[in-house]
Amino acid sequence: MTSLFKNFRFPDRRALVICALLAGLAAIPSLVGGRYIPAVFTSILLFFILGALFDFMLGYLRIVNFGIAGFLCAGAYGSALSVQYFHITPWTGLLVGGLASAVIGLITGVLTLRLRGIYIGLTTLFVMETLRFAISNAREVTRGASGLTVGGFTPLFGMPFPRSEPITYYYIILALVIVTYAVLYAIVRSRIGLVFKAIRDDELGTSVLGIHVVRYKLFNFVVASFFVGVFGAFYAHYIGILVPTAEEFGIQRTVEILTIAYVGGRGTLWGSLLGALFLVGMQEVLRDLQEWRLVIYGLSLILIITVFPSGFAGALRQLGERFSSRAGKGAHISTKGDA
Amino acid sequence: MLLQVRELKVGYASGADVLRGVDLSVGASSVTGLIGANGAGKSTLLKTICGFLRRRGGAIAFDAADIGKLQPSQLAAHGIAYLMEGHSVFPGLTVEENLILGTWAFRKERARAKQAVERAFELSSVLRAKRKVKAGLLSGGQQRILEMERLTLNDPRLVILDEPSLGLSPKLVHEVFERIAQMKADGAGVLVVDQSARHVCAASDHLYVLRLGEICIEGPAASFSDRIDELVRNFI
Amino acid sequence: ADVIKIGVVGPFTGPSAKIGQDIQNGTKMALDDARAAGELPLTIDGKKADIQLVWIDDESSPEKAVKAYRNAVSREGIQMLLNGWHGSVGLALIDLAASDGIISYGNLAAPEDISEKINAGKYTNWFKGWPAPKTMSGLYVEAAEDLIAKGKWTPPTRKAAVVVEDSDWGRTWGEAIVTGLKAKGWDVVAQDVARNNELEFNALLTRYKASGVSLTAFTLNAPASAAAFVKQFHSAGLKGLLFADGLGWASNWHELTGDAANFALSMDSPRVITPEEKEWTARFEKTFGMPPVPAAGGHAYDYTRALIKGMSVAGTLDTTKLSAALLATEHKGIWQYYAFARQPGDAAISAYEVKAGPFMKGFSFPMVQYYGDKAPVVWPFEFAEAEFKAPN
Amino acid sequence: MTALLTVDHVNKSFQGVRTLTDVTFDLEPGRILGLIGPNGAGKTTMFNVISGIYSADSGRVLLDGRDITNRSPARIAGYGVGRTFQVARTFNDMTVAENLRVALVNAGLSGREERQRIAAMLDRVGLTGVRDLMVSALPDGQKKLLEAARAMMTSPRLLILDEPFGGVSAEVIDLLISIIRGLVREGVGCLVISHDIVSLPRLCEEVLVLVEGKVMTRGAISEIRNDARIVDAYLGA
Amino acid sequence: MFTADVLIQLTIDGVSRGAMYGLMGAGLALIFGILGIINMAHGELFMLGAYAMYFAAMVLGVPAPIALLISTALMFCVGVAMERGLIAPLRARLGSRWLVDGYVLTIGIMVVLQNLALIVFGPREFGIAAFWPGRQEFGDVVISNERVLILAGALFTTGALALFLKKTNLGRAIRATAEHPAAAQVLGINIERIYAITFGIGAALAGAIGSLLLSTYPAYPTVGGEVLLKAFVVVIIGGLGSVWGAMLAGPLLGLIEAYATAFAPGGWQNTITSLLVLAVLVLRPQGLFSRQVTRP
Ligand SMILES: Nc1ncnc2c1ncn2[C@@H]1O[C@H](COP(=O)(O)OP(=O)(O)OP(=O)(O)O)[C@@H](O)[C@H]1O
Ligand SMILES: Nc1ncnc2c1ncn2[C@@H]1O[C@H](COP(=O)(O)OP(=O)(O)OP(=O)(O)O)[C@@H](O)[C@H]1O
Ligand SMILES: CC(C)C[C@H](N)C(=O)O
Ligand SMILES: [Mg+2]
Ligand SMILES: [Mg+2]
Repeated sequence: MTSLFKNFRFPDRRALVICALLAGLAAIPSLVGGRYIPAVFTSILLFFILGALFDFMLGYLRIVNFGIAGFLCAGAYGSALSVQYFHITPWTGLLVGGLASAVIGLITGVLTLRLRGIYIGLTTLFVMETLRFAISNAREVTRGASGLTVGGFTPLFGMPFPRSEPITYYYIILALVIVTYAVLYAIVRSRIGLVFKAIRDDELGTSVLGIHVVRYKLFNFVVASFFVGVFGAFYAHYIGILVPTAEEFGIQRTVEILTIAYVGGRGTLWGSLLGALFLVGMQEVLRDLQEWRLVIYGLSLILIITVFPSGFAGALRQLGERFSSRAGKGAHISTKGDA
Repeated sequence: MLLQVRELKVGYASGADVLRGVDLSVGASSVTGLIGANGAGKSTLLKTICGFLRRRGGAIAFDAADIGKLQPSQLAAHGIAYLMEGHSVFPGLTVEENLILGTWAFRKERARAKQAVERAFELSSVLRAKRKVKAGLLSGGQQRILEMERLTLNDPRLVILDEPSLGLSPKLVHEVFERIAQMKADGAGVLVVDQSARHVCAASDHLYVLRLGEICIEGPAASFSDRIDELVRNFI
Repeated sequence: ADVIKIGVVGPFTGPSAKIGQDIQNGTKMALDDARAAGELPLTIDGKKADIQLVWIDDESSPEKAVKAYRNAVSREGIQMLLNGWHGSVGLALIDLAASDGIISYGNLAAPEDISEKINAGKYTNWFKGWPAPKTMSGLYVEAAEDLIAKGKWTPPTRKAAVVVEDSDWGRTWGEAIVTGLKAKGWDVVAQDVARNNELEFNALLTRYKASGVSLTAFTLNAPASAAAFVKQFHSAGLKGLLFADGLGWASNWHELTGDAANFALSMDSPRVITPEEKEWTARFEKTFGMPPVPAAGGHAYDYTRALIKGMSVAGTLDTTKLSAALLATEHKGIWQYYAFARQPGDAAISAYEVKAGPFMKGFSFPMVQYYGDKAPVVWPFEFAEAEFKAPN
Repeated sequence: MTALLTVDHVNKSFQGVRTLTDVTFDLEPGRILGLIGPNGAGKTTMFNVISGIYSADSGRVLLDGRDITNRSPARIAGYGVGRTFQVARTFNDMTVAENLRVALVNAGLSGREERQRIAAMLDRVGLTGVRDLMVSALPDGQKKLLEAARAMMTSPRLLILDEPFGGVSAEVIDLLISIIRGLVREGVGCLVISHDIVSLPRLCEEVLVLVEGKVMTRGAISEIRNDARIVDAYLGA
Repeated sequence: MFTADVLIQLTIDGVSRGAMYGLMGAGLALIFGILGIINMAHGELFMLGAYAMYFAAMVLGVPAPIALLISTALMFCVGVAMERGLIAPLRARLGSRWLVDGYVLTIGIMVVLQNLALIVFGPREFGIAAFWPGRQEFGDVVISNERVLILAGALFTTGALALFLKKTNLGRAIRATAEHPAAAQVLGINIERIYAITFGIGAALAGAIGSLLLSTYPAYPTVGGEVLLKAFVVVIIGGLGSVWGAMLAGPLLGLIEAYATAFAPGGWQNTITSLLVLAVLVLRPQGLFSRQVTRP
């Protein structure tokens, strides 16, 4: 597959903008300090990257992965349990969590290969539920609904990561997000990404060109599962308690992620950053309003999607297009852009 | 004139017009042909007449009334039938159900609707054999036949056809053009777009040639019949 | 005057919002009452100080709880935590609170894990407001045996079935009651776990019926679930006794079950028995327009009053001193008698856990029997308001 | 010389209705065979069987003597069968150039070679002017052209085209014919379904006539025009 | 232990709970099939129906059958209003590409309705003991009158819906709109109206079930989440967008649940139920009851 990456040119404009944004993100919590802002930004980054991973499947292959929280769960428990029983470090746990999730992704993928995008995604809903119920029942191992307490990250190169200092965790997730994003970005900008888009457009039309559609789908799915698992592992060591409830690892969490991906904009990866900033941020800003907060949250979802039907990213792009067409550039229609 | 199009301007992207001021008219009891190369804007013109696209300028009149703001769903009530480009059967409905829906505009007159459907089955042996089959499973040409039959059920006054012969065997192409002649004989106005310039020319009373969004040649079809090859070579 | 900011934890929105709102209302009511009684403002370090509440909405999710907690600590500057409901949220907060040096008082999170953590010796700041489930659910078995011994009920078989909800509470409750039943020679033919908020129990009940069960016990947190179970138990025509733990958390249980609840027994909440309780309940309903769930609103009220009392005794916010004062302060609340254990075994499985004990001598619930729209106490016999009625 | 494509006693039915009955024919490399027949005769079904979209009930399909019956469409394409569809299946959310790029994914070319190949193909089919246009904005005729170009991009040894002339204007038909002829000269075998009995003879001399799922005859177009059965079933009076 | 009686009892239980899943699913499938969105607010329509029923029957004292009609009609209007007011504008803006974005819109509606209900009605459960207390006994097999009522209601509604879609002009038009909106328009079908009516029917179905089930599923703000998940499952098993599929998959899911609950070892019922559903999906990937209608 190496040749598949051939057409990839790295420092293009978009990538630079993203880097700048991330650098800015790195700065804010350190400048503001305290424990609250870093905690909120940790959430923002977590939901951003989960949104981007969701979009990696949705925007490129039309797989609406309703089971994404299940992969998060696999990663979280995968890491937490191996730290507990095999005494690996949480850092290795990140990898183990990723692999645990990737294996489940692989099995799910192989089982659902023949399905169309939306079915794969919906099937994962049951993978998620099966996993959640199984964890809940295997109490001897997982402590089930009583909750598994998980230790924090161990010191690395002499740097401690006390959970009481969220900023340290913020830096961990920032690093993870940058790596993950770079990988996703490289993939979607390469030939593989092109094939993804072709499959999204017309599966049969792609396969008669000699392209093994299923392999690409599987690749996409397993890569996404792996990273979701990594962040699940991060989540486990960050939050310190795992419970297999729907709010944590079930449909509710999936809906949160899905919303961020859609509000950000499909097929853009980076759109989720805007989605997470806005939606997570708004929840915090409106905290004092109590139950009205969620009403406003819901209303703004309705509003956003009515005003910017293709998400924040779509709106920005349209703005950009209007700008460039006013500048006299090509006036033809682009119904859809890419990364 | 049944249909009159004046100075019509239409486009998709902002700033770029696909039709750049088209004039065209269709009379009752006559066949009007429209030919042109791929991308000339033929389908765009028909889509605009039928309300699927909004014009940027000009006028469309049907029976001397402005129909520029027509919704596609009002076509049938006006007595306009439209064969869309591409396939337009309802794939999951049976052939029969597809035909029944062709009578939607007069669905309240049950007897008439029923009769119209039965007549269609009498006319077409292909459809009769596939009566209870889902339309999506028909072959490409069979779907075209179904579309043609469905279209004529409510005795339209204006028939707009986008490539009716597409995918039909020569024999059936022949039948389609006979059908067009029949509609004309029944008093309808027909506007037909087709790649088969020869057939269009032979069937039409009046011919338009569209080129890059403008009508470049127009005239009684008879005046072209001997130089159709030349026409095609030069303008299409 | 200074203000002391106290963060009140609870599921104020989301699936357990009823509980959350009761906690909120109970806490507010306690503050008003304390003010009326002159207990507020407090005198802290010689200065007058009033209490201001900051709501920490956990939305039933530890992740949300952590953000809300961080917000409350960093932005609002809370100095203490009060109340709380979910075990998982309690577990997520206990470490954070410990490292921030913040005292959490009266959190109702029940898990044994919390008790164990405290026993491990690190958490002198966590005042656990609900005894571990096993301390509580064992009493059901005791009650059943008592009834049998007194000849008030003769079970046709010694077969029992237990259904619990899928939470820490449910699981540990179930384990405790099953152990208790087995110890008394019962044959526990079924031990099932229902989804949270499950409303369909007919299939389970069919199985129980076929295996000739004469004692069925459940704990279901959601009122709708508990009511559905009770009704389906009734219409399936099962014989024998029903322990309906959780039905008491539905303030309007009779509206939901009608007479299908007849004969069922609960020992899940404080009951409106004493005049103070009656007065309190009436006042709550008048103020907030809905009947309280004493297990949430009542306890939240009591713990708030107890905290105020402890703070005024301590006269300081210094964590060590305040913690010691709170541990020393005993409080006769409206609903319970509250005292925290100094060491495990002391009527609690860990230190800093509220001590279980008989009515108004510790944290305990009487057993009530539903009949018509009444639920009089039937056990312990010394507090019985009505005679136990054996189901047919 | 062995045949490039051999279709050997292929049968296919849908819900009990026979669509292909004992279809047998072969095609040598460097030859073009037209496939004609009434609507619903089973031409497209035949293509779908060859390219692995439908599985045959019985019978075999051989490519260069290798049995490819019922392999997956991607495998069959990998063996060197390129195809188009009756209704073009272009990637409408991509640009014209990207459509062609997808076809080169398996070729393992460098970025530069790839760009050259795409440019050459665009030039050959006359789509250079719209190379960066979204395909959804192309008129139907050009979509068919693009689809054919895309199929040719995979360098197939057997090219099967379903109604390549349907809805395509005269000029483009001429272009298509010359491109296909060029490929065939290089040794590619080609199977073409078309109802266009004006253009078809300009592409090939020989046709296979399929009627009601059976091969009726195979022969030169000029002979077929005089076959009464075919006139009756297909050509019309 | 598992005598014929037990099996009959379990079957009755499975079918009767499944009938309700099926109807919820049918509404969801109808909306998905025709409008192309998965209506994440479907559970909230159920919830509103339940509140409407409660207030009509218990507060206003309207007799139950009439209250049922009132709440159904009301929910039809709510559905139409929702479609016109919120969904149609989005569709108008996005044209044919709007479908996928419907999620966020309906999630927004879901969040708003859920929390408005919390604010307006409070968190408590509004429920009733039974519309029709008592039970029927056939030997050891018992079925509560409530269940008889629900089963009858579900059967009737299923039949009526099936006939409506299959045999009436409007029903055919609804199906046609799903398959080719532009062609439907050309034949004179006002698809905007069809969309609104379809959504209305879906909402009315959800509302009717919410009303009918009030005695088991009391009205409270988050009750919708429970039902949505079941409806979702049913729609998937039945084949996305297939109304018939959903109506058959409902009882199937009910049976799976009932039998799994009865036979699986304690605690593992949920795991086994979701594994079975997974198996169904893997074995019949297009959903159990959908048939192919397009071809290359
Ligand atoms: N959806 C669209 N978006 C943007 N541009 C379009 C769209 N559809 C058509 N066009 C442009 O409009 C022009 C006219 O297209 P139209 O489909 O009307 O041509 P036509 O004459 O019908 O061609 P054909 O014979 O191939 O059917 C084309 O150049 C095409 O690029
Ligand atoms: N998937 C399918 N299911 C059921 N019937 C099918 C299917 N595919 C094809 N058929 C039937 O097989 C017959 C042959 O169809 P096919 O598409 O091969 O015809 P064709 O020769 O290509 O016709 P045309 O020239 O009209 O495209 C038709 O009657 C069609 O209804
Ligand atoms: C019933 C309640 C006591 C539940 C308990 N607070 C828990 O979730 O652990
Ligand atoms: Mg056209
Ligand atoms: Mg064909």
